[in-house]
This record gives sequence, C-alpha cells and structure tokens, in this order.
Amino acid sequence: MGAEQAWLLAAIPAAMFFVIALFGRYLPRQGDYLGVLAIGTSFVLSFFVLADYLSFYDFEAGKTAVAESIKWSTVGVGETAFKLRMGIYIDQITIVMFGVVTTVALMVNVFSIGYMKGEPRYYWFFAVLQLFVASMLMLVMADNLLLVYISWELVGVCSFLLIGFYWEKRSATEAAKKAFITTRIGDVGLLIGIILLWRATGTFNIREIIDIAEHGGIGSTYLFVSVLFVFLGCMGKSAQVPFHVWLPDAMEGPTPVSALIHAATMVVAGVYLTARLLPLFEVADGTLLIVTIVGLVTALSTGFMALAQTDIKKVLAYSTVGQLGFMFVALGSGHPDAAIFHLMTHAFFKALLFLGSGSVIHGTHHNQEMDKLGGLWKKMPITGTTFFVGSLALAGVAPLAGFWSKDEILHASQTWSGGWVLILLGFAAVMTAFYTTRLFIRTFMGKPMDQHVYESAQESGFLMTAPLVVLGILAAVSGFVIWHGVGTAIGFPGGFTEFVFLEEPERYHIDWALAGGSIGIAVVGIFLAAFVYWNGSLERSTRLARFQPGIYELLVHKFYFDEMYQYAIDKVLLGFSFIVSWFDRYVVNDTGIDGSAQVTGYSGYVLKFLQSGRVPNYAMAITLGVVGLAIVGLMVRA
Amino acid sequence: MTFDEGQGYIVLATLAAPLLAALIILFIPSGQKMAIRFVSAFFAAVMLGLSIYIFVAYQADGEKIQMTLKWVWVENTAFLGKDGITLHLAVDGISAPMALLTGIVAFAGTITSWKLNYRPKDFFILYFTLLAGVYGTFFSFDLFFFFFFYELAVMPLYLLIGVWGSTRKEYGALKLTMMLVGGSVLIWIGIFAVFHEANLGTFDMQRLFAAGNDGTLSPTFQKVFFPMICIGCGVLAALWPFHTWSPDGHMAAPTAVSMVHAGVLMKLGAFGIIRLGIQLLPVGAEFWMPGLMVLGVIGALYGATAALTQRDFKLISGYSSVSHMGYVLMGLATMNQIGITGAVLQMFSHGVMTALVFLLIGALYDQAHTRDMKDFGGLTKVMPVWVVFYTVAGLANVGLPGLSGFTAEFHIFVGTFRAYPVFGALAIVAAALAAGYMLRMFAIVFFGPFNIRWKDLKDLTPLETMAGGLLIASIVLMGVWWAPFTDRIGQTVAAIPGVIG
Amino acid sequence: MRDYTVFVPEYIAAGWAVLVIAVELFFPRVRRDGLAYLTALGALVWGISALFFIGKTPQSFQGLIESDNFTTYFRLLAAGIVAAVSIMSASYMRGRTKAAAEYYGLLLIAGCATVYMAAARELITAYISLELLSFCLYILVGYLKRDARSSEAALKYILLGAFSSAMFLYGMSLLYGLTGSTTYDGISAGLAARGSSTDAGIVVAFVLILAGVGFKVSAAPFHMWAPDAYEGAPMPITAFLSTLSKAAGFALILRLFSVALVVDAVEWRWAFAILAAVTMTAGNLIAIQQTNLKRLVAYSSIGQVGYMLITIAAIGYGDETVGLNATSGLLIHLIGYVVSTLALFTALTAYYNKTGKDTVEGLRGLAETQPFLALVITVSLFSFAGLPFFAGFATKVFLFQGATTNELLWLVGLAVLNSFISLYYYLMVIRQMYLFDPVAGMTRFKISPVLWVLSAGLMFGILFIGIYPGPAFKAAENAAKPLFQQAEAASAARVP
Amino acid sequence: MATEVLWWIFAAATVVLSTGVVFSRSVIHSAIFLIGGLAGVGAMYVFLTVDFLALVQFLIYGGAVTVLILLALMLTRSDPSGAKESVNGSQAPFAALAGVMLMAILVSVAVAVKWPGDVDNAPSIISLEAISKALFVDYGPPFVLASVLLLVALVGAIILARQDEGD
Amino acid sequence: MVPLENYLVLSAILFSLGVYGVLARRSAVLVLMSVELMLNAVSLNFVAFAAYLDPEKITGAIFAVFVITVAAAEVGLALAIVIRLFRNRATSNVDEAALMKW
Repeated sequence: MGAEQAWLLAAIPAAMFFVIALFGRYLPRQGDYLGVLAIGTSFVLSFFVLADYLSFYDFEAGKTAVAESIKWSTVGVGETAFKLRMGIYIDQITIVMFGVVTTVALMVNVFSIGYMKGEPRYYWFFAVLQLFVASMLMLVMADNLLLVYISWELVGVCSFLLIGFYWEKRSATEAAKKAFITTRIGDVGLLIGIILLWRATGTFNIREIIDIAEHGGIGSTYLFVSVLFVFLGCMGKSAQVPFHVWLPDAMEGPTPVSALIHAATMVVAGVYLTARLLPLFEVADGTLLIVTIVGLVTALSTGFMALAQTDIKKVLAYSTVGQLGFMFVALGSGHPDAAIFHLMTHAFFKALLFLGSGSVIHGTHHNQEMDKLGGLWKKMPITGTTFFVGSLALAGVAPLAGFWSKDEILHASQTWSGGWVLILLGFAAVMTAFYTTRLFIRTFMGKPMDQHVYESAQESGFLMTAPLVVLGILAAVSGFVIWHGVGTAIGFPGGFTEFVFLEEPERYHIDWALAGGSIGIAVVGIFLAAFVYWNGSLERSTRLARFQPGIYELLVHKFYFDEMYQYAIDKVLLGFSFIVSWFDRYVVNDTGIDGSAQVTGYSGYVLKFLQSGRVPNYAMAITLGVVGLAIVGLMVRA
Repeated sequence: MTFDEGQGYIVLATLAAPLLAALIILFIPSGQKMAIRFVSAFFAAVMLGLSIYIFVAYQADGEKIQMTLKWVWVENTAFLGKDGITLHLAVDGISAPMALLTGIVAFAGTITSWKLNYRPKDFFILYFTLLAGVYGTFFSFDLFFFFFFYELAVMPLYLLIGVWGSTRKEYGALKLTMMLVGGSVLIWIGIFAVFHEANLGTFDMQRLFAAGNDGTLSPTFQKVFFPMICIGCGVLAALWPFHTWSPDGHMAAPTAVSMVHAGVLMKLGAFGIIRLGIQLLPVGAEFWMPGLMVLGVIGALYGATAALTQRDFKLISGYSSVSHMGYVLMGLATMNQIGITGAVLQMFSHGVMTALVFLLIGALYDQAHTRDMKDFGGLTKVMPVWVVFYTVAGLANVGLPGLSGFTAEFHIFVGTFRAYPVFGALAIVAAALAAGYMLRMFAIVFFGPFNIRWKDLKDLTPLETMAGGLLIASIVLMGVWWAPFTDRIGQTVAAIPGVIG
Repeated sequence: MRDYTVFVPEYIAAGWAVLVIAVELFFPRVRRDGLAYLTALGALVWGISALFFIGKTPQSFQGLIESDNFTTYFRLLAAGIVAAVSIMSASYMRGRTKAAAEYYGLLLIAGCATVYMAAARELITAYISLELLSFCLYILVGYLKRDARSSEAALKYILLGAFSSAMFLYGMSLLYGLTGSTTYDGISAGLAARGSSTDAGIVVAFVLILAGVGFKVSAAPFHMWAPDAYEGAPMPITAFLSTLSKAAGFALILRLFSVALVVDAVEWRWAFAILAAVTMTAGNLIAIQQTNLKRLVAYSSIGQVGYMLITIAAIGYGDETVGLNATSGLLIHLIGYVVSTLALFTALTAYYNKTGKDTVEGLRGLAETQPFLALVITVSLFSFAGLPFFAGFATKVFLFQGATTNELLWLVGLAVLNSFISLYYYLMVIRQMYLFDPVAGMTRFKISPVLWVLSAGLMFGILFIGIYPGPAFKAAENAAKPLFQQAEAASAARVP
Repeated sequence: MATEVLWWIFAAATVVLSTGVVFSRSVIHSAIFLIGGLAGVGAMYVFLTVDFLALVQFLIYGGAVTVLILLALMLTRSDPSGAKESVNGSQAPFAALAGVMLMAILVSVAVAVKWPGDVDNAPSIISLEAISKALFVDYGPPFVLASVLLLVALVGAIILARQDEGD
Repeated sequence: MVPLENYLVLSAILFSLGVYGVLARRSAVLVLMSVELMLNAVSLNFVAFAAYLDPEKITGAIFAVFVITVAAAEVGLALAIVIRLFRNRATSNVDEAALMKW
C-alpha cells in the first residue's frame, strides 16, 4: 500500500456510506460499528501512506509530491478538445490533513456511539458521517480544482444533512438551509474562479495552473480577479466575515457533528484550499493583503460576538470562526506552515472542546445554556479536566498546543511592516483567552446556577470520555512537533515548519520576546475573565453590560448581521421574485400570449357580422369585389 | 428499403415498437384494463431495451451517422428528385443519448401510469403515439419526416392533458397545444423555404446540410430564416418569452404526460435547433447565436427567480424547467463543442431529473389532492423513500456534483465561459438561485413539524419505486461517470461544420 | 372529329339516373334505401368504367370537349363523391322526401356535369355544364320542402348563382369580343396575338370571369352564399356542395386558366393572390366564432379554398414546371380534402340521424356515447388541420410546396399561419367530444352498419393518403400533365 | 341614315323601359316594363341582322318568361289588400352607387378599348342556315347538355312547386 | 352606320341597371327580373361581337341562344323556389328571408 493508492482512504468510507444508508436499519446496532471500522481503516491506512510518503520524500531531489491521475473524459477533437483527468496529489499539506481528518473523525465516531445512542435515524447519522469523511479526504488529496469543487460541494451537502439531522425542529431545518445557501453563495465565486483559471490555462490541474501563473502565463488583473473569486469560496466555507452567519446556527446539529464539521475539518477546507493555492495568491498582487484583512476582521469581530453568548456551543462556534481568522492572517502573511500548524492544533483542541461540551450536554440532559450550568467539575471530572486542558490550549497558554501555533502566527504576522497586524491579532488573542475562561468558569466552576440540572448531571460513559482523553493528550502535546528534535524523533524530516513550507524549509527558533508577549496576552485575558466571573457571580458582568448597554446589545445581536441578511432576502430577493412572477403571469402570459389569441378571436367575431343573411348584401359583396378588383387592375395598368 | 451495416432494423424496431403497441391496444377491448397495462409495460420494456442497445452499440469514434435505414417514400415527381422523400432513419452521437433518454423516461412513465384507471386504453394509445413521434424525430434524417414526427409528438398532447389532466386542464391543454403547433408552423415555413431555396428536389437532411455549408443556401437566406426556425423550435424548448405554456401545461398535465413532456418532448425543441438551426443553417446560426445566448440567460435567471416564490410543486418544476432549458439554449448558443455537448448533456440530465420530479409530485398529488407546499410539512415521517428520491432529484436540479445536473451544467458553464464569460457568470448565479428555491421547498415540505392531516399518506408503491430507481440510477451514472456520454456527443458535435473548438 | 365512345362513362351515369327514376316509377313499393344503394352501385360502375380511360392518349370531341387524364381524374373523384353521398343519403332522406328517385338521379347528373366542366375546352360547353351542375345543386339544396331553412338556402343560392353567372357571362362576352373565339386554344392564340391597346378590356373580362368561378368555389368576397346554403341544405347535400361543386369549380378554373388564359397571366395572377389571402383569412377567422357544425365546416372549407387558390396564382407566376407542381399539389390536396370532408359528414349524418343535433355543443360527450364516431370526426378534423398521419398533412405539404415560388412565399406563410388558426376551432369541436361528459340522458348508442363501414373506409382512406401519399400524388401529377403540355405552345407563342 | 335615327330611338326606349323595371314602385309595372325592355333588346338583334334571335327573344321572353313572372307575382302577392310596402331594400343608395361605379367601368371599357375587326362598317348578315348548322352540328354537345339542363330544371320546378299533403 | 361601341355601351347600361335592381329591390321576383336584364345585356354583347367581329364564325350568336335558354330555365326554377319559400314563410322579400346568418 503506497501513497499512490491513497484514494482508498476516501473510497472505503464512501462505500460504507452506501452500505449503511441502504441496509443500516436492518443491521444489528444499525451498523454503527461499520462506521467506526471504515474510518478506523482509513486512519490506519493513513499511516501507511505517511510511511510510504516519508520514504519517498526527498526535498533536495525535489521529490516532495506523489501525483497519480487517470483520464476521465474528453469532449470533441483537436487541440481545443476538452480533456479531463482525475487524480490525487499528495504532499506535506495533504499528509497533515490526512492525519488531522482521520484522527478527529475516528474520535468523533467513537464518541457518537455513546452520544447518539437511542436517537432516531441512528444509522443515517453514521452513514452521512462516512460520506462526509470520504469527501473531506477526497478534497484534500484532489490534484485538480474540478475534483476539489466536487468534493467541496459534497462536503457542503453532508453538512446540510447533518445540521438538519433533527429535521422535526424548524430551527434545525432553517439552520441547515442557511448553511447550505450561504456556503453556496461562496461556491458560486469558487466555480467562477475555477473556470476563469481554466479559461486562462486550459487545465484544472493545480500544479500546472500554478506553474503557468508563476511563469506569468496569466494576465495580472485577470489572475487577481479569478483568485479573488476562488477566495470567495474559501471565505464561504471557512465562515469568514461576512459569510460567518451560518456557523453559529449550524450548532443546531448533533454535537459530534459540530465537533467534526464545524471545528476540525469542513470549515478548514477554505484554509486548506487557500494554502494549497497560496503560490497563486503570491503571484497576484494584493490578494494576500485582502486575505489578511478578512482574517483580521473575522478574528476581532467574532471575538466580540463570542463575549455576549451564553450558549456553550455558540461560544465555541464563534471562537472557531475567530481561530480560522487567525489562520487566514497567517496565510495572508505568506506562511502556510503557520496556518496549517494552527489548523492541526486547533483541530485537536477545538474537537476536544466541542466533544467536551457534548459530554456536558449529554450529561445534563441537553442543557447547553451557561445560565443553567455551573460547578460541574465535581460532577464530571474527566470532562472537566479535559475541557480545562482544551480551554488553556485555546487560550494559548504555554506549553499547550495552542500556544505554539498561535505564537507561530503572531511571528508570521510580523512580515506585515508596521506591526498593525500583530497588534490587532494580539488584541484578538486577549479576547480569545477572555471568553474561553468565561466559558470554562461559568460551566465548570462556581456554584451551580440551576440546582435541578446540577443534581441530575453525571459523567458520561467510557465511549465518550475515552476520545476526550485522547484528544486532551493531543491538545496538550501536539504543539511540540514544531521542534526539530521532536519532528525527527517521530520520523519526519524535521520540525513542522521544516516539513510544511512554501519555498524553503526553516528550522524553528523560539523568539522569546514574542513568546513572552503571547503568554502575557493569554494571562491577561484569563485574569480579566476570572476577575469578572469568579465563582460564577454575574453582578460584575451585568454591571459591565449596563456600563455600555448599546455595545452590549450590539454584541448580543452579533452586529445585526442576520437581521441585515434576512432583510436583504425577504425584501430584495423575494420581492424581485414576486415582481418577476407577476410579470410572467400578467404581461408575458395574459397580455402577450392569451392577448394575441383573444385579438384573433375578436376579429373573427367582428367579421362574422358581415354575414348578414340578406341576399342583397351578399350581391353587394360580389359587386364590390368585382368593382374593387377591376379598379385595382386598371390602376396597376395605368 | 436499404439497411446500412445491418443495424438499421434496430432503429426501425425502436420506432415501430410504440406504434405497434398503440395498434395492439387499439384492438384490446377497453374493459381489459390489466391486459392493456401489461401490453404497455411490455412494449415500454422493449423500447427501453432497444434504446439502451442503440446507445451502447453506437460507436463513438466510428462513422458519425450509424444504423442507417433508407426507405424511399415519394420520388421522381414534379418537384421531387430520385430520393425525394425518404424515410431515412439513423442515429448519430446526439440522437443516441436522446433515444436512451426516451427509453428510460417512457418506461418510467408507463409503469407509473399503472394505477391510471380512467380510460387507460385511450390513454396508452395516445401515449405511445406521442412516443413514436419522439423517437421518429430523433431518428429522422429527412426534413419531411422530421417535421412529420415532430407534429406527431405534439398532436396527442391536447387530449392527453385535456382528458386526464388536473388543474385548469382545458386552458393548459389548449394553450400548450396552440403554442407548440404555432411554433411548428414557423418550422414548417422554414422547411418550405429551405427546400425551395436549395432546389435539390430532396428533403434528405445530409444533402441539405451540405447545401447549407457550400453556400447553396445563401448567407442572406440563412440569416433571414434562422430566427424563424430557431423560435419555432424554441417554443417547444421553453425559449423565453415563449415559455408560458410550460408552467400552465405542466400544472395541468397528468403525471406520465408531465414526465414524458418535460422529460423528452421539451428536448425536441433544442434538438430541432441543433438539427435545423446549427446543422442546416450554420451561417445564420453563427450570425444569430448571441441573441439566442441573451434569451437563454434571461430564461435561466428568469425561471429561477420566478420559481423562488411559487407554492405549487408543479409551478416550481415548470419554472425550473424554463431555467434549465435556458441553460440548454445557452450551451447551444456558444457554438463551441464544449457548450453544445453540455447542452445535450443537460437535455439528458434535465430529462431524467424532471421526469423523476413529476413522478414524485404525481405520487403525492394522487393521495393528497393538493399541490400547495404550504399545506405540507415533515413529510419525511410518512414518506421517507419519497423524500429521499425527491432530495436526489432536487439536488441534481441544484447542480450538486456527483449527480447528472452538475455534469451538464459544468460543461455548459465551461463552454459559455470560453465564448462569453459574463453570461457564464450569470448562469452560475442562476444555479445558486436554484439552490434557493429547492432548499426552500425541502425545508417547507420535507422537514419541520409534521402536519397530522397527512398521517395516512402512503409511501411510493413498489412500481413507482422501481421507476424512480431507474431514473435515479441514470442521474447518478451520468453524474459520476459521464465519459460514455461526452464521447458520443462530443465526437458528433465536433464534426458539425461551423462549430468552433 | 367525333368519337362518341370517349364519354361512355357519362352515358352510363346519365343512363343510370334514368334507370333509378324508372325503377321507382315501375316499382313504387321499392324501399327508398334500395334506390340509394342502386345509385351507389351505378356510381361504382361509372367509376370502374372510367378506370379504362387512365393513361389513354387525350382525345378531343370537336375541339369542344377533351377526354384526358385530367378529365378521368375528376371522373373518379365525382364517382366516388356521388357514391359516398348517396349512401349517406339513404338513411338521411328516408322519410324526409317523397321524390327520392329524382334526388338520386340528380346526384348522378351533377356528377356528369362535373366531368364536363373538367373536360370542357370551350366556353359555351363550360358554361352550360356549369349551369347544369348549379341547377342540380339548387334543387338538391331546396329538397327539404317542409324546412324553411332549406327553401331559403335554395333561394339565396339560385339568386346569387344567377347573378354571378351573369357576371361570368359578361366577362366571357368581353373575352370573346377581344379574342374572337370561344375555344380555349383560340382564346389563348388571340390573347397571344393581341396588342396592349386592349389591356383594360382584358383586365375587366378576367375580373368578371373571376367573380363567376370564385362564386362557384366560394372564394371571398364571393363566398357569402356558402355558409347559408350549407346550413340550410340536407346534410348529405352539404357534403356534396363542399366536395363536388368545389372540385368542379377547380376543374373548370384549372383548365381555363392554365390552358386558355395562362398567356396573359400578368393580368390575373395578382387577383388570385389577393383572393387567396382574403379567402383563407376570412374563412378561418369567422370559423372561430361558429356554433353550428355545418357553418363551421362551410367556413373551414372556405379557408381550404383559400389555400388552393394559391396554386392558381402560382400557375400564373411560375413557369411550366411550377404550374405542373402546383397543379398536382392542388389535385392531391383536393383528394385529401374530399375524403376528409366525406368522412366527417358521414359521421355527422350518422350522429344527426340519432340525435337531430347539428351544433358543436350537440357533440358533447360523444367520446362516451359513440367512440367510433368521435374517432372519425377527430381524424377528419385533424386531417383538415394538417396534422401528420392524416391526409391533410401530406397533401398540404405538397400543395404548399408546389405553390412555393419567390413571389408567393409570403402567401404560403400566411396559409400555414391560417392552418394554425384553424387548429383552434377544430380543437374546440374535439374538446366537446372528449373533455366533457354527455348531457344527461345520453347513453351509448349504435349507428347503422352501412354508415359504420362507409366512415371506416373513408377514415382508412385518410390514413392511407396520410401515411403513403406516393400513389395518390403520382395520379394527381399524371392528371396535371396534359394541361401543361398544351400550355407549352401557347406560352412559347406569347409575344413579348 | 334612317336606321341610325331608329336605332337611337329604340336604344333610348330600351334604356328608359329597363330603368322603369328597376325603379317603378309596383311590381306589376316592372313586369310590364320588362316586356318592353326585352322587346327593345330584340329590336337590337334586328338591327344586328340576326332575325332568328330576335324571333327567339320575342317568343321566349315576351311569351313564356313574362307570363311565368306575372304568374309568380300573383302567387306570391303577400297581402291581398295591396297596401304599399317599400319596394327598395335598406341599401338602395349604396346599390345605386355600386351600379354607377360598375357602369362607369364597363362603359369606359366599351369605349376605351380598341376592338379588333372593322367595327364601323355595317354588321355582316348572319343567316339562319349558318346558325342552325352551328347549333346542331358544331355545338352538338352543349346543345345536348342544354337539353338535359332544361329537363333538370323542369323536374326540379315540379318537385319544388308541387303541393304535397302537409303544406 | 351604327358602330359597335354603341351596342356595347347600351348593354353596359342595361347590365348595370340589372345589377342595381338585384342590389336594391326587395321582391325576389323583381330580383329575378333584374337578373334577366343582365342576361339580356350579355347576349346583346355576344350578338354584337358576333356581328361585327367574325362574320364567318357566329359563335356569339350561338352563345346568345344558349344564354336565353338557360335564362328561361333559370327563371322557371327560381320562381318555383320563390313559391316554395312563400309557402313556408309567407313572404317573397329577399331581405326577410334571413333565418340563417352569422
């Protein structure tokens, strides 16, 4: 099993999707073990791929990527014929994504067995989960943009199905619709971008496109436009402002789904694609700046929004969006290594946090409002502990994973002269630490808000805590791979940045000033939050809210984004649709089509009265006919 | 009667099967409903088999026109030469997938109409006559018979809709028939003009195609008559603004007829534009295609927008058909091989998925007797299979990769981008709107709180499931592995003179 | 030279007419239907005897009458029409008249008159045979003596007929004055020789002649008698009017204009183009508003005449070959039209015998009560509308195709448009039969086997011509050839 | 010279009488005028030296036709009281207009056209023998047809006019 | 001598008078008389042409004979129909015989 067969990783779960979807409901336990089995296999296989890839990898020799493709279809003949090839392209980024996706997916699967027990349509959940993993894996190993787009859309529809899993709830349905359509709007841009790139280069293959672009094969303006369109798609998937609205609502889905899709994998697809196409961004002047700005805006604004949320999962959702913003900043700074690194660590600790919140929700019989929780640490020690680790990691406290990656990003952001990016990022980091702490304190510490909930709460079962532990460990240690020593120790050519890079591998050297700064940031945020929310009393925070009610309202309503969009859709789009339908009915149809018919009929009605039934009139008609024709004839003569 | 390469009889058999069916049913006493149904199902199966055979047996990289059959009909008269009017049947890379489509949809429609109980005899006679017309149009390489079968396909619609239809059936039927025949009138005038201008004493298309290219049909002539023929065919292809029969007609039509009509018949229009427009009058086509492109884009956006706020299932499908046929016209208007291939792909894809949609709507309407979306909710509880099928159809409609819709639309987009990037972008926007109205319908009808009023709704019957399964299978096949289609179509399209790369 | 054998078929027909009358005279108790079938038999014998004349070299009788394929074509047509109509009449006229024998005799005589109109090569003969046909029709239209409508129809018909034939005659007199001859060849020669100083006279002469023949084929604005006469006449006679008299009129027109007057085509072709346009448009538009089946058919047949008149214009505009194409197109369309009309009226008669209804609403729910009649009516209406599988499609294609010349393309377009309009009111009839349930009390009923057989046969004819028009077209073309061989010389002799 | 004067007198008389036919208020008067008008036409035949035709004219019209017409007038007298109802239809004025237009056309044609042959000399004599030969020999077929036509007319008139029981 | 034109003009006048009669008069019998007038005009035309144009061929005169014959027969038939109508409708006015219209 070599890297060339990596497509199996996607094929196995895909096949399992059909098996479970068609027969799951007849199988014992509705076939959940099949799901675990399939993803487990992919998980194991990913290591074979990794091993094979590492044995193949040789940077000096330029052997950094395994590519394999087959002829797919041809349209027409001649040099203008439209030839499509499908294939896989495996390089460092792909390898990392394999690791992340399979690991998190496996954990989530195991967790779900416990969490989803007794839910209706149990088998359906697992089936779609398989399809989702399959398409995600296909997405990261695709060697051409068409295949990327295909799996991109499949990922989207899977998330649609999973968010809408509790379709009896109107809110869930709406959320699913919102997610699909919002991302779809981005996808329009993506497709346009892809086809524009094809139009210029005549190929969909990412490598070839990049080569042509780097050798100036594409006009700068043209390239700029098409890259922006592609980035539009990335923004949609990764829920960057202004497309971020769907992600919090997507929390309507089952919590494991939130963990898998909205933390670890799907939403990072945008980051992945941007990293994959970063060379294009670098060629197209100005796009990087745009990427950075989008990332910054997202990181800051969502930081604010997270402050005022009381729903655990919503808080986590906004923090996810914010962290994605961090990654985009790193990409904008031309550092895919930092972005991917943060992507990995974030995947681990954010999955941890989500699953943890899932465990809480499960343990408290579907309570996810902070106002009802509190002091749960004693009740559910494992969840609490792991959640604690995750929070610290998210807050970026050394030496947990989050610290290293965030540090990398801050470091990367220095490339922007003037340091304004650095400062703003730092501020965003403070808020991250703040709301994370707030979340943890209000959930696990202090005195319980709702005694009844508190009484009924208990620790979740082994199937759910085990993944928490595993992810906790990962969240704690996965950051160290940045070190050369660690990297070589586990068989990589070196530290993370020596493995994932754009032009040149560079060995990691810790920058004490920056590291200290970032630790400081984390500590500040944590202590602020601790001061405001200590032992769960809210009077300080309420005072804070009263101090500037306007701002508070603004935050509670998430800067009124949803309201704006709702207005745009209801009033503008649907209004226009009403106009069109009216036009179609009354102008095109009744006037244009039926109208002409009625005119014909009416002319017949008028004409028939010439037929008076009287002989003299008829004779007159004959005479006039003769006279008229004769006159015409004689005129023609004359 | 002469056969080429010994395959012509297959085509003849495919064309004869429905006629034979109609004839046999004509002689079954109308009381014997079961017998009628079995005969119909049998012949539909035969047609399906033959169609599949034709599609498979067509050699993508062989001669462009295969399985030829020639039967001289009228010759050596005052104005007709040696092969004056010839029953010239054949298959090329464009008609092969169309034949397959016809076979699939016809079969599905037939077994869907199994439970049709009101005068099934008359119904099936007309139904098979219509199908004969469809097959004939796809196979004819003689203008006379092309038009003959074209009209034959349109003719039975009035009774089929008027007698077995539902909502405002008289109005819908009359309007549909009149508009379609009105379109064919333009075609007819065009055919007269072409015959007169070419002055070859034959209706044989291949020779007239040649005449169209070697300048026997003068450029001026082509420029004058292309719009006439294009609009004539366009009416049947729901070309904006001649589309208004589509919502009303589909709303009125009975299930099987909607399936065949939206599934196959509308394709005759686009097919006619290829045959009589692009192949017969290349210069005129070259000259007018930008206009057609504009109309196609308008249709695509207009249909999608209008569908956003509809409440009747069939109105949604009617308008989305307008939108999707708009794509087809855009693909044709690109005049490059990718776009036209995409258009043919879209003809197939839209055919199967619309047929599926109408099948499902019919299955629901037969029980619920309402088609107002607002009446429904949470149907997933009672009709899971129905919902799954509808979801697949809807997602294909939206252009989800892995389903036929994407394959077709993707090729059309690529082709359009090669010719007119801006219009291509607009088309993709229209695709996003499709997501809008489809998901809106999903959200309202399938999901949300269950309306107890519908607790007695039955899920699809085995027969309907079978028909739907067939359609879904073809949707997925084309969505995943489209090479068999693109090979056949692309080769032929590339061989059309006047089509640029 | 005189070869009396060239008109043996007509002797048979006329003799048979006398025979029918004699039979009733000598066997007063004979069943009236028997007379009808006897007449039909006679018509068949007549037709069969005519078959022997197919392909014979044209023979002229004193240069007044010509027996050639053209004549024979109309012989067969007329024989067929007479046979069909007499069978229709059997059940219809039973109990409606006392003078059955004369009725059937007149049918046969009218048939003969038609033949002579087709055969005439001289104005006097043409005029007399035309009047003979008209007289028969006047009488037949008025045959329902108790029915005021019938008498009124007859009065309108005869008054206007006399009026228009006076016009016709005045035109002929001018023509005679200008060419000094009444034979077609003489006229054609005279026209060829005449100078331009007589143009005005020629134009007026042509216009007056046009009025006469236009009245006969009911071309607008000379058509107004037709709807009333059709409505008032007994139903079989309506069929007779709309088939035989139109066929006869076109026979006369074809030979007269293509043999005698073609040399001066410039003076009359425009008039035919105008007439065609006006006729088809008026007919189809007014037909939309009709509620009485007979009137509907009358107007729709006026529309059909409009299509056919294009052909005459085409003869004027085009050269020899165009004329040949156009004429054969017209002849085959004539067959298709005649067969469809007869089928329609057979069905309507059968229905009328049962229900006494002749309105469109009267057909309500026919598909339930008598599916076969509904089928026949639908088929014939679709054939009128020119839908495929039915005669109308193929024949219309040939008609329009033959008449397509650069000058007349617009007219052909208008004609196609009109046939589209016509579809609407045909659908309105079909709608009544198929979309609505029968009125209360109407139950399934049977029709007389004879009419069943007749309509089935005619329907088969419609389908045959529609699906395999080859033979009919060949026949039409052979019938058209003689006219244009003769026209050749004349057009060669035309002075520039 | 005398013939010309006579001709003019007769022509004028014919026109006047014919005008009487179409303008007189009483149908009976019209019938009487008609006899005169037709007689005038007969006179014209005499001027044209076709005496035979003149004879036919007097016999058929002066005798048969007018008698028939008077008979019909008696039979169809609508009200025995003879109260005057308007004899002209509603469209009489337009009728006059149309008639004038037609007359204009026909007269202009008659005078404008240069007729072939020597039209200013005396008409050539048409002998009875010539007519009879032509009628019975050269134009035999139409003659036969005409006889059939007369027969048909006769039969038809009988059938239509005969009084059946029931009306 | 009297030239041909005179006859032609005379017949034209008679013809037009007849046309006026047909168009204007109400009584069916009067309409018939007017038709007779027209027919006479026609036969006058024929005879005149015959006399002036072709001395040896006398077709025109023959035509006139036939016209007179047909005219007579026509009158007979028409009057029969008029009487028939009068029996049915108790009127012989053409503009009252309008049961059938439109």
